[in-house]
Amino acid sequence: MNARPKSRPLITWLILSAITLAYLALDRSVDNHGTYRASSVVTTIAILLALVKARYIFREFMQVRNAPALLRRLTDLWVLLIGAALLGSYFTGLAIH
Amino acid sequence: MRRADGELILFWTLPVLAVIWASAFLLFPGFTHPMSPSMTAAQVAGFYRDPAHLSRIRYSMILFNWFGVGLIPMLMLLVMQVRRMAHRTPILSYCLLGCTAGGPTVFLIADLFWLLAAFQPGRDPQLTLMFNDLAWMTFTAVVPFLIGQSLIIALAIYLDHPDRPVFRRWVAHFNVVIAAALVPAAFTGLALGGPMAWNGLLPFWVKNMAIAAWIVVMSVALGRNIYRQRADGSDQRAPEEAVAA
Amino acid sequence: MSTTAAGPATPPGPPAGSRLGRVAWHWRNNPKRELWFAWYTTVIFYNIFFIVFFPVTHAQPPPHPYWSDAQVAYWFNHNHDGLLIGLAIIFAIAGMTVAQNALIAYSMRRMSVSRAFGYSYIVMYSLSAVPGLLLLCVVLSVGAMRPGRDPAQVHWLYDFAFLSYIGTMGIFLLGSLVWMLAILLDKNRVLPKWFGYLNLCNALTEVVVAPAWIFHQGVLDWNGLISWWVNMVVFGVYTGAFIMLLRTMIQREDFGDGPLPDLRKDDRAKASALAGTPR
Amino acid sequence: MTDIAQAGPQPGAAGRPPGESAERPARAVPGQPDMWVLVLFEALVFTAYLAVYLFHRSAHSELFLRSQADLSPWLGTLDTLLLLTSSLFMLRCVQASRAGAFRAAMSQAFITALLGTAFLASKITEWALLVHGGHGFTSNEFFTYYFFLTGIHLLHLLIGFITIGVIICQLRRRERRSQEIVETCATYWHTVDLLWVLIFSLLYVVR
Repeated sequence: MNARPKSRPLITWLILSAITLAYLALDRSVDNHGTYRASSVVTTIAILLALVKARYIFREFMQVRNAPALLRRLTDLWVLLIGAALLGSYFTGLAIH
Repeated sequence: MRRADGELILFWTLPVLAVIWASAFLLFPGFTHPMSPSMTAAQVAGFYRDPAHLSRIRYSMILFNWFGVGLIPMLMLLVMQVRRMAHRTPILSYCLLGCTAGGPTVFLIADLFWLLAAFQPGRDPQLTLMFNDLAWMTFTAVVPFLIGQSLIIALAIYLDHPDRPVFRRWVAHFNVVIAAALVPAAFTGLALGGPMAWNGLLPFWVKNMAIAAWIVVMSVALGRNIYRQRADGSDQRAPEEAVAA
Repeated sequence: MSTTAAGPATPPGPPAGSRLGRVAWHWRNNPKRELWFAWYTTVIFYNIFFIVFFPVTHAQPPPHPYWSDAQVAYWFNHNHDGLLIGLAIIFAIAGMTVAQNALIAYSMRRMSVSRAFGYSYIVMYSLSAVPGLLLLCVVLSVGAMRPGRDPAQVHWLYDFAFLSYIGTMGIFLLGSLVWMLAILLDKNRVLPKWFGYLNLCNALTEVVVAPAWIFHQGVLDWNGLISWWVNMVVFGVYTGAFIMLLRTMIQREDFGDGPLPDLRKDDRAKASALAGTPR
Repeated sequence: MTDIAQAGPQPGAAGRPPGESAERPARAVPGQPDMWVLVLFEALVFTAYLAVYLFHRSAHSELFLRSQADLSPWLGTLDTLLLLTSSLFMLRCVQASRAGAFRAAMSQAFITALLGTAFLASKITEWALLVHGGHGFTSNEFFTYYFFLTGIHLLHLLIGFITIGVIICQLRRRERRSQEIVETCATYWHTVDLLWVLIFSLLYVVR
């Protein structure tokens, strides 16, 4: 644990911040001069990026990386669960309406 | 070594309270001839509009409002008695404490609805009827804490040390009977007339007489205990003769 | 029946006779009879509560807040018997709730925290039962008892009942936080710390019900997906958890005032056989 | 849920003295394993809220998109960066405290609290701007969700300030510091961050 490079948290933070900023570009990609347009692609990517960030926060900030296997698997399962629930409800909603 | 004894003072508030409650009860015209749930809205409105009734309703309910929580000291003295029993845990006294906190609140809500109905007797009779219904239903049907406290006192006595009981066995049996007498009142919403209506035999006469009997009998039993405990040294429980079941 | 500590005071086990015989034996000899009484009362109460509120009165899941006067009046007439019988049962048995609160207060007494925690909990929950349960029962009974009442007034009673019951769920929030704080401060290991945190989760979902005072439809109204259904699931998990944890606590109880001993594996089977509790 | 609590080597119940960090088992749950019940449970509860939101969003996507345009993506991004940075400092605080550098840990904890306060201020500013612009809790379905989700999240943040307070108290008392409690509280703070990341992408970014 103590062997961990000092810069590791900083790198994590940089990656998470970069993803956050990438969201802004993602937004621009479909909007038509300030008018928002519905896009399943953007929604899906936004959810997936959020899941990536969530897993990063679990692994690095919450230090699950060094936790017993059970907790590591459990948090991974949770990320999948959250993803399935969010994408599932979004696409179910789309299909119904 | 005569010092002021707080428990005794609390205990002797009971007769005063009983007089106040009895007079408030008799003062309320809706109790002396209990109001039938089958009265029409016009009849109920007429009851509140009758000048002879109106002040009696207001003053009696104001009295109940002041003294509605007056029974709490007696219940707390009972909690103290339950604490003296040979139980492993204080859980039954906790139960009794819970009943003490809940019961009077319900009574005060009923009182509030009666006063509300009497405040503007000129209101739409339908509204007066509704307030009157709310008051009677709260007063009559909401007996859970009364049933609860009787059964808990009974259970506490049954689980007490059989050779040196704080209360004698018959007090427990008495409480079970009282609890049983209170149960029909919970079902009063089902009947607008007959013996199960809120002016009927079971929900009104039996229930209120049971409450009165409970207060009187438990006061006597409590008073005997308090005096006996003072006679033989306040903290010790004197061995009583074994009570035959 | 703690075989760990009751030791020589424990009389020989119950007779291997009928179930009734075992119950009678426990009634006379089980040193934890008061605790088991409170625990069984809690379990029985929740069972009756569920039966009365879901299938009998149809007050749960709650009907819609956006109904017209006529629809509300129809609902009362349609459920007339169920409401009056079910709520009468609640009036008769609601006193059982004090046993649950007393047992929870006892769990806090057993902890290494001030007695003030347990007493606070008892009084908080006794008072909360008035708007949180009894007013609902009174007002729904009044609404159901006179089928001919003016529909506008019936509607007022309907709003009163459900807002008092669901809108004020926040009153259970502070009690939950008191219990949480006691568990987290406790050094006697009476209840696991994760349950302390679960209390916080429960308290946080009680907050979510408050928008029921504002919305007539949607996910935040009084039978909305978020304010009622999510809240109910969380409350169900929470209640199930504490019922099982209190049961384990009673089994572990040694009537001392130090840390509560753990159940050993073989004790666990024995304890539940002795107590006759379902496994 | 008990399984999590029993997973892995149990850290000492009362926490270990500061010098012991080197003997920390190679694989351990940071803080009380019990806190993970809250983390995972709250994650599920929020997932339920967000799933309901996404489901209803597709029914009125026009309304949602129009209302969403009134949110400032810049403020949302700023909020996210503030919380991510606060998490970074919280992690540094935990590492410093584990290494026995309590003065450093203390200043990291204060910076975390400061960033949390900045998030709070930014959120309140955003609310004030929206209310000023005529968007309230009851204006339309989107803003109901917006104020509900950000509000309940803010409540979690306020509780997070209490946990930072607990951390600072632990770091201040010399004789009985508990690294375990510090890590438990830190886990809670990261949860606030985690939940915001989900809320941010679903309120500000999705289309």
